[in-house]
Amino acid sequence: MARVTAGLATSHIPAIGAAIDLAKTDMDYWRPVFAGYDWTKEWIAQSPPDVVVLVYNDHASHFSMELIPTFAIGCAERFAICDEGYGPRPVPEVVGHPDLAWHIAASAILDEFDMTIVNELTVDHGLTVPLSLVFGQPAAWPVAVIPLAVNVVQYPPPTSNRCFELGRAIRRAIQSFPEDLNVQVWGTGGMSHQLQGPRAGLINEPWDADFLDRLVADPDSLRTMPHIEYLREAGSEGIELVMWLIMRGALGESVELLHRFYHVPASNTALGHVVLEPTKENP
Amino acid sequence: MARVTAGLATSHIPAIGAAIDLAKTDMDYWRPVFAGYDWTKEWIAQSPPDVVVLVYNDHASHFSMELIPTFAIGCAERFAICDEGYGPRPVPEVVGHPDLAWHIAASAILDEFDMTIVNELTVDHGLTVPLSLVFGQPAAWPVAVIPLAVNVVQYPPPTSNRCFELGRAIRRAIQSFPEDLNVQVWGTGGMSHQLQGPRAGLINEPWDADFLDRLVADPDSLRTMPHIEYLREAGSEGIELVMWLIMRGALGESVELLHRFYHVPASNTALGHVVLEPTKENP
Amino acid sequence: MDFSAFDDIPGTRVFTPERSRRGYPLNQFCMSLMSPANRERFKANERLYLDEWPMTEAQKQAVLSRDYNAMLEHGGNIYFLAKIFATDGLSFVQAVSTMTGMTVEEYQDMMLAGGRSPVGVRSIREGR
Amino acid sequence: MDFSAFDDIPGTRVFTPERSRRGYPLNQFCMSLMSPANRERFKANERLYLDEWPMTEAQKQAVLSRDYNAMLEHGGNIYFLAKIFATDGLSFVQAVSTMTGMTVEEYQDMMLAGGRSPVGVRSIREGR
Ligand SMILES: [Fe+3]
Ligand SMILES: [Fe+3]
Repeated sequence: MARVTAGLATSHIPAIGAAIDLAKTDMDYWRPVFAGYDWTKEWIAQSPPDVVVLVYNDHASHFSMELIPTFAIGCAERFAICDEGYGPRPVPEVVGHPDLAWHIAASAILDEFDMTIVNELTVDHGLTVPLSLVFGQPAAWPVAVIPLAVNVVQYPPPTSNRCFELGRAIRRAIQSFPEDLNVQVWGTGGMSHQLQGPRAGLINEPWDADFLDRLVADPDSLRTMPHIEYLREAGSEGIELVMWLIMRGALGESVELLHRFYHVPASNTALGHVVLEPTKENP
Repeated sequence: MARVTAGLATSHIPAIGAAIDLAKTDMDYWRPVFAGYDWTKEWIAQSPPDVVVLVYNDHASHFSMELIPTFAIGCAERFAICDEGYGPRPVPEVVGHPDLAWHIAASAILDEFDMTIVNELTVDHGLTVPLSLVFGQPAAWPVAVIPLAVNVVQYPPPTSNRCFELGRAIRRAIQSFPEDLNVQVWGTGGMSHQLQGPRAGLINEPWDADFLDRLVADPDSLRTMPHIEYLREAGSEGIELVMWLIMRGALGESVELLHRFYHVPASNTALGHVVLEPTKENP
Repeated sequence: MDFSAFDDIPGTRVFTPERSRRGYPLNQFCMSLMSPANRERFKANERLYLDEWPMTEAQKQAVLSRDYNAMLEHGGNIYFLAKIFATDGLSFVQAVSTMTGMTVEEYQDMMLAGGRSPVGVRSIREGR
Repeated sequence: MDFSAFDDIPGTRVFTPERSRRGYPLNQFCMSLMSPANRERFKANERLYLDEWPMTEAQKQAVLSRDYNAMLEHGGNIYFLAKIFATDGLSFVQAVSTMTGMTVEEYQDMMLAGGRSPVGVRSIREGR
């Protein structure tokens, strides 16, 4: 039986991808950012997952205004890296896990989540930067990845509660998959940042810290967080944090915090990163 | 305030479109089919709706295996008629109602339905045949149409209960739209038919009659109808009937049956058609 | 997900994830026939056109011989396959009847008489 | 839906349905810059390229003058607009700073000092 062995959350700032790709990780500006992932790299090398369900958002890369799915799950064998305007990032293509992806898709639909199944999908920095942060620059990614793209660009995105519930549905789906697989669920995006308008550059460290506290110990209290609070407190792009709730919902009632990291600034953004493990008592 | 003034359900058999387009409606085979819509044509001429939310499925026409949304709502200004392999049907293009469509989309997402918003959409016989049956061959369709495409091609489609609940969410959305609009919701597809394999040609009149009875008087009992019962009893393509539950959910608790028609055969299919009106007591 | 319960329905292939994955190139080939230019190219040389798609030989043979049951068996879905018989100028009734072991006339007569009864073709296991 | 509550957030334009409808051609033009060939054509003659899109003159002028606040005002979304500054070879920091009335250096200094404080820019109505 497949198991959700851990959850990981991380910002997916595009400038981090550029810093890696252009070998700038040792610069004073970037060194502390990457240092925050040293623990994670060691940890994941010791118990590498077979599959990562990677919750991210597409940034007007694969999806345009033509079609906007709320939840799209990538069921293909592989996912090419898309050209966001600077040329595609020089990273390995992403290999999927169609067996588990289709299983999750079908299970979630029968569980009354209105998934969009995607068999052709290119992936942008939202998905590749987390992989780079955790796995560095391998010739091939050491895990299969199931992309789960969430709309947070076109208002309205899904509610906090809906994201949490989708996470729970993903947990049920994984736990009913017959093959013995070590599966991690990652939530990406955030933390506080605003990329637009005169208020750009907003960072709200106390709010982010509270979000992280509650994500670990009291996630139910985040279910009722209205969109406007993210927008007001964490900036217009801070709304990406709803995706962390999908990860958290997938871990069950209680978790142990293995690692927590927070750094300002990374480009325009407050970078947050946590690694969580379901406690043994979880069903 | 916008109101849901009526619900209509009808099969959307492609051969009916061909019969209309090729002026065969007076043939012995087709005459009784079209006679079943005479009442409806007169009724709708007397109180024409401003907008029809038209629930249908795309038959591998606009959507392919590349991307399969469970619920896709068409928010565009207009929708071209697609070429299903015989050339596009010679019918007017479909004019949308972006104000109401976006309102329903946003309202449903905030109501925790995971809609896919579509701004570029061509429509197939699933949407145009019902318009032809009800409105004949006008130079322009006399209503704005909001296409709501439901996946019933790739298993699994949404559950009966989920469809019913989406209908209720659409009702709430319409009732909260500030403009004074007369809105009808149509459910299409079905009734019993199977287009594939040695069992093709299956028709189950008693089952269809029971479905119609319950649709009017006891729709809650249809919420628990499992997919396998549609497939077994109404044929592999009879699963389209889940779309009728979206229409029914949009009408509120109790309805009055204004018109009911059933005919076998139309091509490979049992044709069913009802017109329903919410009763005055409905909230 | 275990969808084996559907195999209990006689003469029916439900388009499960497993079937849709197997049939992917076959069904995407069918979609290509929605463009008139592609229909012309296909009609001009079916084999040549099919060889542009990463389909199995069995899928290609099923298309070439218009064996719709075989196409279903190899992951085809009827709404995709409809693009083939539309290209051939056939109606749904004409194409569908070929899967039933009946002539078109026999099939049409069955439909005019009320269609195929569900009695006996609901469940293999339960024999009803 | 009434999204006017978002107008209470200072210096922020939420990408509501109304904005996305207004910005549709502007944003779709931006998407076209994801292809290297289109980026070259745009760079060769911006006006000519823009005239191929059903954009308003105000949208075109905003693009030509790289006035990102004006682009937002006319329905642009920052992730779409990013395709323009990527074409210009600018980073997010460089482009984003232009919307704040600061120089790039001032903006970077603000970020290094912990970013813009939310105090006073949470709500216009409540002045907090
Ligand atoms: Fe992001
Ligand atoms: Fe249909």
